[in-house]
Amino acid sequence: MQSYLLAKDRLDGFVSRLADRLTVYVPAKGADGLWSFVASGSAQPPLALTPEGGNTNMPPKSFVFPRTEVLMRFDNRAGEGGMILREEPVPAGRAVLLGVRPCDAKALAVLDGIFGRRASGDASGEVSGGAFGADPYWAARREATILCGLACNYPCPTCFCDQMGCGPHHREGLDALWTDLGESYLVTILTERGRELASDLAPAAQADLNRAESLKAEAASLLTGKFPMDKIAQRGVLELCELPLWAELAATCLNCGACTHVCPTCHCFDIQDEVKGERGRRLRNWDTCMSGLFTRHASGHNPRGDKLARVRQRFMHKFKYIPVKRGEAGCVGCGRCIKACPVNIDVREVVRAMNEQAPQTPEGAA
Amino acid sequence: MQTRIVNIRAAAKAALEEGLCRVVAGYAPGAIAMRARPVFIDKPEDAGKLTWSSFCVGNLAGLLTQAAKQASGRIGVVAQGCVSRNLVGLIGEGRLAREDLYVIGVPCLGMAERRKIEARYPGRAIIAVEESEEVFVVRGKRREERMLRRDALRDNCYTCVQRNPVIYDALVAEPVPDTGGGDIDKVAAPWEKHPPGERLAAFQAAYANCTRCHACRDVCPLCYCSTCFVDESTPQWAGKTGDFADVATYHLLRALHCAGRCTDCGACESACPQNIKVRRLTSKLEKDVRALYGCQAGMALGESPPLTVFRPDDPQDFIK
Amino acid sequence: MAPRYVDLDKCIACGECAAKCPKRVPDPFNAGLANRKAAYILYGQTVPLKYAIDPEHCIYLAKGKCRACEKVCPTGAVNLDQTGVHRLLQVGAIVLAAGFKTFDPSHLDYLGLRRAPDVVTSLEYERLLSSSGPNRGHLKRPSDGAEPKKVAWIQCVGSRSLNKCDNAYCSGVCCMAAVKQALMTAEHVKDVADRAIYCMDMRTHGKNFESYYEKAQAQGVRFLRSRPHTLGPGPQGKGVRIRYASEARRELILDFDLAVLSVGLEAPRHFARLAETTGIAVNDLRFAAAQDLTPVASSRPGIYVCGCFTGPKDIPQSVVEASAAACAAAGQLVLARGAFVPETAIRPVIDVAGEPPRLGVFVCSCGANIAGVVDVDRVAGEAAKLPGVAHVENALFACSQDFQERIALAVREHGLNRVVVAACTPRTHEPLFQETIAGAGLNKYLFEMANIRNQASWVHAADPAAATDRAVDQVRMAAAKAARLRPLSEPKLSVIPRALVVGGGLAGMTAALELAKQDFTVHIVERQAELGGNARSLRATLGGQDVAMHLARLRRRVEEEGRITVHLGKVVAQVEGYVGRFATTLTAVGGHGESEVVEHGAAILAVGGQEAKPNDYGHGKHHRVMTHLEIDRALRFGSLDPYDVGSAVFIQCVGSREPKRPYCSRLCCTHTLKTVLYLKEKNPDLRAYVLYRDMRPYGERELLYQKARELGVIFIRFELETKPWVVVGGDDITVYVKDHILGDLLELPADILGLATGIEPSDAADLARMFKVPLDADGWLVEAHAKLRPVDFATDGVFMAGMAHYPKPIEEAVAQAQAAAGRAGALLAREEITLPGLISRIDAALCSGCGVCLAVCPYGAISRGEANLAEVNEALCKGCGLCAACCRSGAPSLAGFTDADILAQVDAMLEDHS
Amino acid sequence: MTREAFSPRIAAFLCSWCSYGAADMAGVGRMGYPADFRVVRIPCTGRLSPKFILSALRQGADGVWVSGCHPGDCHFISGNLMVRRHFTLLKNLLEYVGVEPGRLHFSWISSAEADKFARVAADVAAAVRALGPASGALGALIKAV
Repeated sequence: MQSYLLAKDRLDGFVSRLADRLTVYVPAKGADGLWSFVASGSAQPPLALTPEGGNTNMPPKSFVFPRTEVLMRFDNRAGEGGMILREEPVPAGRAVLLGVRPCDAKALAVLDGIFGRRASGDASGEVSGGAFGADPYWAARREATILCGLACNYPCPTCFCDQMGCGPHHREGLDALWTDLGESYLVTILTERGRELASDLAPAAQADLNRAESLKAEAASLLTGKFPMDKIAQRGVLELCELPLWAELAATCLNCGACTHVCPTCHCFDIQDEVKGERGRRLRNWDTCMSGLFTRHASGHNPRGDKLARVRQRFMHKFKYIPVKRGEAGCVGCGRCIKACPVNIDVREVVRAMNEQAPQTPEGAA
Repeated sequence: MQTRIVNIRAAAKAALEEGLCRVVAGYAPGAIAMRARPVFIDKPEDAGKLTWSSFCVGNLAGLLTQAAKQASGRIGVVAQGCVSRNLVGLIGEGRLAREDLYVIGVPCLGMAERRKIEARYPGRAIIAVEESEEVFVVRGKRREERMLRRDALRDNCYTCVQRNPVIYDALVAEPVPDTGGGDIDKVAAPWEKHPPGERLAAFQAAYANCTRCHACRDVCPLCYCSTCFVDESTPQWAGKTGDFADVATYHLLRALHCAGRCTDCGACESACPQNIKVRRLTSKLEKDVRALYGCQAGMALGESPPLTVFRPDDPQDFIK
Repeated sequence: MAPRYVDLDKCIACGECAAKCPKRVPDPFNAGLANRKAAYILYGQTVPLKYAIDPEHCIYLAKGKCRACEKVCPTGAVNLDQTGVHRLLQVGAIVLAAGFKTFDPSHLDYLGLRRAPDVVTSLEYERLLSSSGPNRGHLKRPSDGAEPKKVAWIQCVGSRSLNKCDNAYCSGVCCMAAVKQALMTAEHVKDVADRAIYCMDMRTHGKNFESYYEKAQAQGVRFLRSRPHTLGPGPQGKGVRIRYASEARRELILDFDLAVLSVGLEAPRHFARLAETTGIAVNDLRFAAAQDLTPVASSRPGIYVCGCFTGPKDIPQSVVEASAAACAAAGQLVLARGAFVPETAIRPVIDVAGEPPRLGVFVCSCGANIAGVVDVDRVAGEAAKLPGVAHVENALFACSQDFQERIALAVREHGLNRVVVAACTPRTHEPLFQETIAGAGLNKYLFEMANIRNQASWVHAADPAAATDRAVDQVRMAAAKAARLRPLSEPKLSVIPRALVVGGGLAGMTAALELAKQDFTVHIVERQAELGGNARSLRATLGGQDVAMHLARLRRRVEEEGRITVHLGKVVAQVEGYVGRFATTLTAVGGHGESEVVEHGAAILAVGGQEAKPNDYGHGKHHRVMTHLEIDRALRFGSLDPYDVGSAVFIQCVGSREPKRPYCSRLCCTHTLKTVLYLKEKNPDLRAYVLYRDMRPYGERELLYQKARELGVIFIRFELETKPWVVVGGDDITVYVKDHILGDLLELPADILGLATGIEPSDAADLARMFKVPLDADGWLVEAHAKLRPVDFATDGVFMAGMAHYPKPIEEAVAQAQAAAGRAGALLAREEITLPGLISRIDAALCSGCGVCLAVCPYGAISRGEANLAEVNEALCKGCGLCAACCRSGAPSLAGFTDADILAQVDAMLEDHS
Repeated sequence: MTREAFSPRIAAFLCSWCSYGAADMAGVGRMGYPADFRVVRIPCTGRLSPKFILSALRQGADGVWVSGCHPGDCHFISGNLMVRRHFTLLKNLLEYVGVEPGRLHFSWISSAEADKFARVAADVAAAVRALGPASGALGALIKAV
């Protein structure tokens, strides 16, 4: 593992040189006051990779798993026997995202486990993760996206990454991790393809590495809101499902999709064909378990027919079902849903209750 | 503000004790700064859970229909001006019955826009915000700042025309001046100022970040359709994508569906995780309905919504 | 029957005959302002839309050469050898509705009609304004085609005149027509400079007329109280110069761009012959004679008369009389009712449920009408490619009898379950093709038309390729919709052959008796303890018939009539059900005692109105300050002796035409005239004064006005701003009024002061709510259409009669009662009602119970049902689709026009675009 | 596509009782007008959901024309008056977000007014032609497939 140093006043030059070879996205503040990843050319210099409030408003998930993705097109205008099915080409060229927070990178690593990922640089390479092999759309975009992380020195009050197998300086899923040392960034290369991002940087000194280590420890110490989760694993699915907390949540949950849309690990989707006359396209759109439509059958029956079942699903999925299958939580502790929820449902309180709440007393019992 | 909290708790406690209602919908403190969360209490001793702040930016009227179905008997609700107007609207639409409601009315000082406060102190984590009638005290780590209420008000609260509840069974503070001080006509329908050729671009830019989470719809007390038009599948005429054509269809028709019913409560904007100024569409309709038909939603019980009636001499200059 | 020279069965109204006809003749429909051909249709909306040959002008019929139309007719419909036929019809009753003609003022030199080109009659002006008129709605004056900015109307041309013509009566409709034309002129002329109506009185006495008059005044229409004595051409022979005497007794000259002569209505000469042939009497005014208490009965039993045949009247009153005449005839024919109703055969129906669509598309050439422009082969070829299309066929004439058999055959041979015909317009031809597919066993609603003639080939002849593109698209749209169509049923609803009449006044009793005559049972519910209503106070009708005697006769007949049950002292407490099947609960006034439920199929609301009580002019302070009814009662019961009265003063419009009661009560002017004439006849020495704003004795009532003036009654006009005032001191009544001509204040001592107070409606709010019928702002019941459906409500099965609709004199109330009975009888005579298939239904899964549909439904057809969700009463739904358009969640769907149907058409029209 | 060669596709929603009849009559009178219209017959303008107009625009209609009975003449008493408010608000809203006024047209045309039908049709077509294809200025609103 090699580390380099990039002075902050050389950041703009570094990015513009990088942009000669790759499409570079950096966090920038928009006119609406929100931080998001934008192409480096459209960001106002000098670049500042650190969003106010700690992170971009939306996670970089959509670079790999777009809100709406065309899977293929079809056309029957040539008449009988002329039906054409055409694959949708994956966008050519590679992109690099600078300033990705460790939690968001970890989230993509979690999703790699679900969508599946091919070994780097080989379209027919070995698949890791993915229940049905690699999802080609995910895998292709994932392959074309280099993630350059920026460690969190000042976690937010809503952050709980450390509880979720992640942390402010966590490296999983990243190709390189940058650490803000004040006047400069410490650039730590984590993968082969991350290496090309440091080709013209000077190596870092031990003092810099030490400084980064102490920042890491300091950041970790700022995360204080610990809550135990150990009992969830021991409780049965049915027991968890029957906890009173779900009814309490359902009383105020709006069943909107805000939490799922801002979530870096939510990945439910819906595939639809859009047809105009004799032609059309097949699409994959984000969907949300909060929506009744998500699970409604063609018959009209809905296995998750009420709000309670839907709000429960999101938490059970992240904190019970995924851990059972994959051995880690389906949440990375970024805290976005806490901020986004219109009725202020706090995932930390929900998890605490899943862990601790006593089962519902059967009716009639004392 | 403290008076309001104390009186809300007292009113809720009394109402539950005296059986004036079976449950009270109000707000409890949020888990983090600048948030409040809706809560239902059904025991007098829980009245202490209730609070009131300038961050009660949802709209409890929307949650009531569901609650009213579940709770037999009267249901109490803490309501400021706009929410009370929505209650009136929902009564008119047969969703609620006046006699099934116990309205704890709150003369409103206007709700705060947390993003305005955050923008004032960029890069610093806000741990708590305390407030008086005039001033917000913003606390961070090892610091404390002051901000005038009028600088932190939500846009809709600045131009509010009905801060006192229009219906109530108990009032928790002296009535306040009804208007928020701003002139709605100066700020409503902002794209009218653009030349026609630039409006679509402005519309596109404003909604560019919409991911169609539908929080604006789901927080809206008017959006109670069992199946929203965007969720219709037979036929599915409005697409499900994030393409602007679909985003635009969703927002345009939703705004139209709220026309003449919207009280400009601002919950849609407050709920949007992408900070989209949804009122740029709804304020246009509110303005037109007011200017053309002289109607403002929910101001009095028994009024017909303006799109369910007509006058023979309604303006029709555009019709050939 | 005169020959038409066109076979109605063959004519497809393609218009080729007219296009080729070489003979141009002035078009009488356009008052001669435009030309048509000798082969013609009378006007665009003629039913049936078929051509005719005008034998007076046809070159062949006149000179024996031409026959161009015959050669060009693609269907061989022209038959110039047709001859007239005599037909003998055996009937049990005759209704004469021969109408009127307008007065022709061309011989009246001083009006300048043919001397000044820009003087036109009101009928000509009507055509000039009409978008289907000679100038296609662009208002141009005849002299130079310029748009007139200053227009004058001259009222009473051929009316209220024995001097220049023999029409002493008022034509009753011209004032409103002039006001309407004045308002419409501003819609045609952007910068209208002057609109002046020269009138004697403004007679806007109908329902909502007064407010219309006020609107005109507010818009700046001038009303000049004068009868101009000379109209002539303006400078350079253009425009019109009008000379008249103003109210200030000065001669004035005004120039206008155009002048309109508001010509009156009169009986054409041939009425005399018709009357002679039919053996009915005519009156002094040369109209058919009828009595006030039997307004649609001619002098000969079994022959009924209605409309302007009996005297000038407006559209609603004509329609009322038409229904009344039909009612009277139905009463006469009751024993033979249903004798000529054909049996309908029950046909087997193919069940298409669950089948994928198999469409047959039939593309019509309409001779060369379509194929001459549209490439019908391409249309057929494109149709064949459409999804679900199983069979495509071209037709020379899709509407021909043999092609109906082709369609039926194709349905059977190809197993078609939906049919699309691309041809002319569904407005005329849909029923034919629906009948054809029904004959072939398909539900008739599995049909859709694409209009590729009227709306493609005929209008896009200049661009055949574009016309073909459009035709291809319209067929694709029709197929897209057809593929979605579902069979619909037309539910039947049995009718309870019983009527409920609410209100036992003259109108109510008349209606009940008419229904009983038609063999229906009737329940009358009357709030008061006896029948009779206002008529109990009235003395005589317009024509002098004794009201009291008539009333006594009516009451006896009602009491003796076994089919009529009378509920006195009762009111309607609750109404359930709908057309054909109402269940109405009656209770005693005040709600005491037992209630009773009457089941009935129709209801007639005849709850009347009453004379308004005056609160000024000394009423209540002096016993000789009396309202009309008080005077009538006093005269009837002898407490007022005409010989004791030395001077009588009448004040008109007491409380009427004022902001608090803005409408004109229509009958008070005539009532005053009747009373003052009665007094004057009994006591010729009586000094009588009538203080008025406009005298409105419309129609033949004008003769009373004329007679009163002849007898020396003095009429003094006042303005709303200078109302008379009354001083009551001791025994004396003194009336002061400013004479508008002399400008002097007059002092009129009065032995009696008659106050014409107008009529107020009964409080019908509860009744209206229960029967789901509307009340207007003044409290009158609102008819379904002010002109065309004057006794109906939007709500089926409920009708109205008498003064609950609007103030009216006895003869009109009787006619309306007969009309209501006629309308109700037509409903009750049916054993069952067939409901239309194209109605709305609510998908409960989508309904959230917001109530929008309930609020917008014009027919009150939607109510809250289970779980507070909306429910459509299919007996009341008319299929307008407002509910479906207004619902936010798409719960209502209108069969035949569902969201999916229409969106499928939108999809289809744009699928290859952009 | 040049303006001259541009033949717009205009969705026309015509009330069966009046304007559709006027269109038929215009045919009887051979009154020519541009062939840009594709007519959907509706039972009353009261049936016209805003979604039909939005759907047409989404799919690239260059113009939309809605025509019904004159106020007071509605076959269903008041369907046209009731939806007049909806039309007003919809038209205002669409213009507010940049749909040019010349794309959306409303008229009252009775079945007797064939001339008016042909005249308004020509006006509507001219207005839409002057604006060019919707896929230009309004492309963002059109659903791409």
